[in-house]
Amino acid sequence: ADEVTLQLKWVTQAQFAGYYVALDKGFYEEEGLDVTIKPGGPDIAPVQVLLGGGADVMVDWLPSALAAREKGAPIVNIAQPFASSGLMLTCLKEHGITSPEDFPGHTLGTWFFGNEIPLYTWMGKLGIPTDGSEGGVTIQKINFNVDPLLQKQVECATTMTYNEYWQVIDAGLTPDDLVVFKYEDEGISTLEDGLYTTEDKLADPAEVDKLARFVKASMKGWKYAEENPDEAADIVLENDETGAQTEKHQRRMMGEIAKLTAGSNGALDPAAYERTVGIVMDGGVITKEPEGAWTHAVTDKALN
Amino acid sequence: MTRSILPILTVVAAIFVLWYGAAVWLNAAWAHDKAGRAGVELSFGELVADTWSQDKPKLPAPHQVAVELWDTTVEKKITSKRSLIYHSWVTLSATLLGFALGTVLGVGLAIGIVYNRVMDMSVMPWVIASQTIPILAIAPMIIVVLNAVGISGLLPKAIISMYLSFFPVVVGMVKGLRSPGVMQLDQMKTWNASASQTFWKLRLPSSMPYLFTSMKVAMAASLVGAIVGELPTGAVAGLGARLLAGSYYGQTIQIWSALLMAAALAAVMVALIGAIQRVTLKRMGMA
Amino acid sequence: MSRDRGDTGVTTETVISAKGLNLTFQTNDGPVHALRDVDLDINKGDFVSFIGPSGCGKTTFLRCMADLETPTGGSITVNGVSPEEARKSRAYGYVFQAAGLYPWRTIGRNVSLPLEIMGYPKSDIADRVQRVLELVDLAGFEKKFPWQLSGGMQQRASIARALAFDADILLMDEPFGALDEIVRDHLNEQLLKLWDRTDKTIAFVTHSIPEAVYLSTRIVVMSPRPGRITDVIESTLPRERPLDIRDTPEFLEIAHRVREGLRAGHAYDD
Amino acid sequence: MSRDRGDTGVTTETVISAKGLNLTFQTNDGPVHALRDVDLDINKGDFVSFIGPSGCGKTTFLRCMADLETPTGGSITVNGVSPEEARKSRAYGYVFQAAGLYPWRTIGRNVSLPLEIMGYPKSDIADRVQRVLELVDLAGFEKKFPWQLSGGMQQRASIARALAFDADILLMDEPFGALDEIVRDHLNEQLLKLWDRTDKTIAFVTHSIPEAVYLSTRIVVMSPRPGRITDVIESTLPRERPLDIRDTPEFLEIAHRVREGLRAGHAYDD
Amino acid sequence: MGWIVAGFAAWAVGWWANALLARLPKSRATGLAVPVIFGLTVIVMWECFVRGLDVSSVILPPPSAIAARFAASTGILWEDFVQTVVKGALTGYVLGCGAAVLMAIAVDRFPFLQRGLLPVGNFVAALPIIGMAPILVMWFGFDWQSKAAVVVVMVFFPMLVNTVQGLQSSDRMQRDLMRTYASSYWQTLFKLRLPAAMPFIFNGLKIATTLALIGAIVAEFFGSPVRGMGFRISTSVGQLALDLVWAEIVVAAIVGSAFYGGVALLEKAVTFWHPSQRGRA
Ligand SMILES: Nc1ncnc2c1ncn2[C@@H]1O[C@H](COP(=O)(O)OP(=O)(O)OP(=O)(O)O)[C@@H](O)[C@H]1O
Ligand SMILES: Nc1ncnc2c1ncn2[C@@H]1O[C@H](COP(=O)(O)OP(=O)(O)OP(=O)(O)O)[C@@H](O)[C@H]1O
Ligand SMILES: Cc1ncc(C[n+]2csc(CCO)c2C)c(N)n1
Ligand SMILES: [Mg+2]
Ligand SMILES: [Mg+2]
Repeated sequence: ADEVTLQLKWVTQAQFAGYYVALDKGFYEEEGLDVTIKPGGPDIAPVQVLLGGGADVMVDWLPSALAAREKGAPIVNIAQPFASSGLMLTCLKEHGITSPEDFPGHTLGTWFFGNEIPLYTWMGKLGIPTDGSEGGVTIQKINFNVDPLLQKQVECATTMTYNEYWQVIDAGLTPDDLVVFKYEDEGISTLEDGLYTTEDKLADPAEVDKLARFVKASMKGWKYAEENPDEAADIVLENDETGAQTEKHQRRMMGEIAKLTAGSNGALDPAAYERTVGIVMDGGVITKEPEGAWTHAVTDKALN
Repeated sequence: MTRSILPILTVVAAIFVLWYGAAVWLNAAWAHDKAGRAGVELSFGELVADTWSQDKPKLPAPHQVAVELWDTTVEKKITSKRSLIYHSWVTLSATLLGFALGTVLGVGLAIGIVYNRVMDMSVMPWVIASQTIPILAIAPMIIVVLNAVGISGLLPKAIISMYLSFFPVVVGMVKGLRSPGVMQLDQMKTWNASASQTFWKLRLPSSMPYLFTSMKVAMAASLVGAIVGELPTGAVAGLGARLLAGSYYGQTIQIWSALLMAAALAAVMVALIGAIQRVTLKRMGMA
Repeated sequence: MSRDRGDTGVTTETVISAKGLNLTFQTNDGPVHALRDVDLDINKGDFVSFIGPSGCGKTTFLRCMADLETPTGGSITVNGVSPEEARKSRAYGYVFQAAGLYPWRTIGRNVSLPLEIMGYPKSDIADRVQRVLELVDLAGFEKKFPWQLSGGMQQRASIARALAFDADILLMDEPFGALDEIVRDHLNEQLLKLWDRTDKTIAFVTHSIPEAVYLSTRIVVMSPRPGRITDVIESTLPRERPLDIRDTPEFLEIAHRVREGLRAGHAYDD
Repeated sequence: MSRDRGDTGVTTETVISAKGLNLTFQTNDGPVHALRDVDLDINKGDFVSFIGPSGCGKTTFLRCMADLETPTGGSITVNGVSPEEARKSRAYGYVFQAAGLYPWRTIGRNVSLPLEIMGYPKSDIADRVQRVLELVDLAGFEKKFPWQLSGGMQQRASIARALAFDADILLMDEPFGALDEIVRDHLNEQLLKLWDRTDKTIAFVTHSIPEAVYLSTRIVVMSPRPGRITDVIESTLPRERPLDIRDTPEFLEIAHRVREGLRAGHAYDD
Repeated sequence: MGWIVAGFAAWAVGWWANALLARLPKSRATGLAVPVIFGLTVIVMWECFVRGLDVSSVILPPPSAIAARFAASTGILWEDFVQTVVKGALTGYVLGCGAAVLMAIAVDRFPFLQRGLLPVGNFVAALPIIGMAPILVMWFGFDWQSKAAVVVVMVFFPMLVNTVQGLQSSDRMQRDLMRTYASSYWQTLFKLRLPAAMPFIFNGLKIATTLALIGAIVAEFFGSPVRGMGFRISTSVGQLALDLVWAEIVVAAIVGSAFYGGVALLEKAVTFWHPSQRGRA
């Protein structure tokens, strides 16, 4: 069988259920693939792993992939299982923030590592300075959890609909205590988890064929997961080597993830791509229109 | 040994008292918040009870950690991914390998520095510089590069572990190997002892106190290295992965239990070195 | 000038030869001139004692012979070659002024150390250690650590260590300083016997005038700061020396000369 | 038994009193019986010398007096109290067998160390350091570090250190071992003068029979393993002792007695 | 290919030059030149191999790119330096080393503590920094205070172990001498035990210099204001701005070496009497 290694952007969780389902249900095997899934983490830049030869395909967000491409990394989007964005900013109501106009003078926490790009873009659009000057917001780099919000070190924090938001709820707060701003609703959503590979792989027809089979099986996994969320969550749990995930949390996460993958057959939506590029360029993260950052070559092959 | 029991218990008891107190202090804000939202007043008793039993406390109470430790060690099969013993073993194996590599490298470099002029003059500044590179920043790169050349599993972690642990050994051993007095070196000279004889019969024995002290520090450092090395391997298994996963989900109790486990590992290892030190120095008539 | 060995008629060879030797130490408050213009020849089989006030440079001179100190002027040869080459060929045994035993080795293993280093066979080592420890009256203390011995016992262990191997030249820096008179007499006799038997060349630092006179074929008197040789006294005593030779007028006469030479180097007027 | 001081008629008080003293060291290969049943009284103003073969327990006995070793049997008092209390009241100065100077202090500051500890005023300290360094002939070496001095000079510095402060009791363990005869004579005289002037009580270990006889009011002869006192010899020499008293028959007679006592403790048959 | 050959050539030249220099009598100039040549050789080889093997700059940038970035970003680098080194690392170093020495003295003074506190203290100090850092950031906030706290925790153990060992390192006779003076505990401490402990204490201080720097940087990975070396490194890796990452690492290396060198100079001045320093002027 052909070997394929997939580098995830984050630790094993329902966010990546489709791949684990495809593996567990033998979808990859059916396509003649031997797939290895490498979990990620806060200190892993999947691009480095990809370029270093440690993986054939990686999961990444489009903004950071574009930034990497402009830095000279020859990476290309070959599929986009996530149709919509799960990114949002969550504030405690008690701080008196009800709309984006209320941000000035407050402290916003965000993850960095590429995840700050949408926030900076948004602030830029709102015309709110982030450099600590008068009438601006203070931005803090926070670790990948919601403690700073709960402990009031920040007043708003970046969260995902499927993960951190529920951690806030689990901590004992009710949706009434919170104000959330979904990037999707603010019209500044960017494309999240997509599949990427390198240019030279795409130049080789044999590789393209292999990738097509991979994407095909993965999408089959995603659709299976959407239909059987609880089973998918259990498969994820089985594959979690840290033994740290809980069933309750993963099942709920799978439910939210299903909303984001719904409506994608795996092929990148060029309109959503253009929107993302626009937002990222407005944010100043990239300076020139990217070229060849995506292809339908693989999905065309996979979906027919 | 038995003489130590009472003092240790006293100190531990003192720590527990402080700990419980700190738990009340640090977790009170959240308890008040919660009560505020529910619209109730907390009596002191209720406050204490709440701060010692929160799900995601800022500082978990000792018994919460103890329960978690019990659940994840005794109650789970050691082959289970939820067993802390399994994760400890994963980390420990990398630690021990890294420590062994680090000690060998450290002693080797120290010997080079003491015996070779070129090395003495050129290596030390760069060894020092190497230690100022934040390992967490380059650990992923190391892992990636090693992965690319086909090395994965235990070794990359052990290498990061070695990277942190060789330094205390170099510093200590350079000093230790240079600690023999002028007269002792002169004696060796009069017997026209070869460099290796001077090393085995004089420099090495005189450096023993330094070696053991350095090894204790190195052991603690290698454990840190192994944990650091676990983070960019994708948080797969090991105490580092537990810490990380605990941190993403705000599971402070899980973090603390992994932390205490790691500390216990380090303490046991350091104590082991201490025991070897006592026996060796006693046999050498130096204790 | 050299003493003829009774059995041979030929002039004996020079073993150690210093010419215009100078040595200056650089210290934090200025240079210290430890040796000035020292000339001396020591012949094979000689027993030369060095005597002089404390700090006059005796140890320094011995260290120069042993290649432990590099002279800042003049030249010195040992067996016709540089001290370094002589050292490399393991030409001498050195007894330091302080015992300098290794605290992590037992007495037995301290004594065997140079033998191990010089690669003596195992069985031979045990024999030799036994023999020299008996010589210095320390049999039975092999297993003790140095700090479990008295000062004098440590000093004797260090003498044993230097005698354990076969060096042609013995450099001894106040080896008997910490010993009582009886042991000292005993060891003096043993040393003379050893010297007579093995034809070693011995350079010996001491503070005891009778000891110097009793042991030596020549006595070198030094004066302090900067250390110079002020007198070289040839002994007229016979080679065979029972202990009571020390009461003979000849002995007392030599001792008197040494004492005079020594006193000249001191500033006390008593 | 005690020596009457010329000026007073009263019996003098006992300063150090040992009764049935025993000391056994536990070592890796069995116990070592270092002192057995030692009885001795030392009176105020006495100058007591200890002489005996190497390893017989002289140092150990001195260490017991100084509360550096705890006897395993019997009792010892100093100034009527336990050695510990005496030590705490800074009753004595101790000169160790090895110099034991601190390598990080200059000679001057090594000598001033006990004075600093005992809280002498600053100006006084400088004076005293100067005076004792002159006494041992080391003036001018204040600024040197110990490793820059010869063995004998280090030993003298350590003597100076013990003399710098006013202790009533001086415990000296072979203080003059590493010194040449002239310096030794000089220091012997100085020590006697000091003793005469200050009425100190001195316990003095030496290996030199003439030195013991010249200095002491009493000579204690010890024998080895287990260390016992075999003889206590009262000196009949006058308090006033010029150096040439050493040639008087009386002196030689005492020296002879000591030598006989000493020889009895040795196993050599020569 | 040419680049790779050039890399090996640089190595050969560097080695030859150093071997030559090391044979010259030791002086300030050679003492400086040898490590510099060594370093230059490494850098030239790095440049040659990165170019020769065509390594992607998102994996390892060549030194020339790092230098260019360094020159272009001095403002940022300085700001980060002040935040991380001056505020975080130095404060933590002083507090941590000070606390460890005091603790070591206490432990040494009271056998009760020695038997009770030392094992427990060892245990607490062995808590791995990676786990402690998020917790300390949680307790002490995002700014430099939490970084200093991490440094304190990090340098404490090596300092404690070394100081305790050092305080026990005076020899028998030296201690006996103090006893005969009925020297008080404090006098013995200040006049004998601490001076005798200095070689060990400096051992600890030297190891702690690099630990302090690593600690302050690593702690910033777990939450920080938007400046600081650790912040910059972690965010730039995410942005694949590896040239900036390496520029920060260069700053860390220079600062760390200077810090270590300063402590080593101090050591030389304080422990000049120790055999390891003597004769190596
Ligand atoms: N710390 C110790 N442990 C074990 N044995 C010891 C210790 N110190 C001394 N001894 C033993 O006690 C005996 C007496 O030693 P001590 O040092 O008192 O002798 P000494 O009379 O001073 O000899 P010297 O004249 O050689 O200095 C010796 O046999 C020695 O081996
Ligand atoms: N390493 C050194 N550095 C500086 N000066 C030194 C050093 N070694 C010795 N000296 C000085 O050199 C002089 C001669 O010292 P040396 O040790 O040779 O004397 P010595 O004759 O052996 O005296 P002693 O009989 O006291 O042992 C002394 O004044 C001493 O201070
Ligand atoms: C390297 C890296 N780490 C974290 C995120 C942000 N993020 C995306 S999904 C997820 C899991 C929890 O919701 C997190 C934290 C990222 N984009 N890249
Ligand atoms: Mg000498
Ligand atoms: Mg003694």
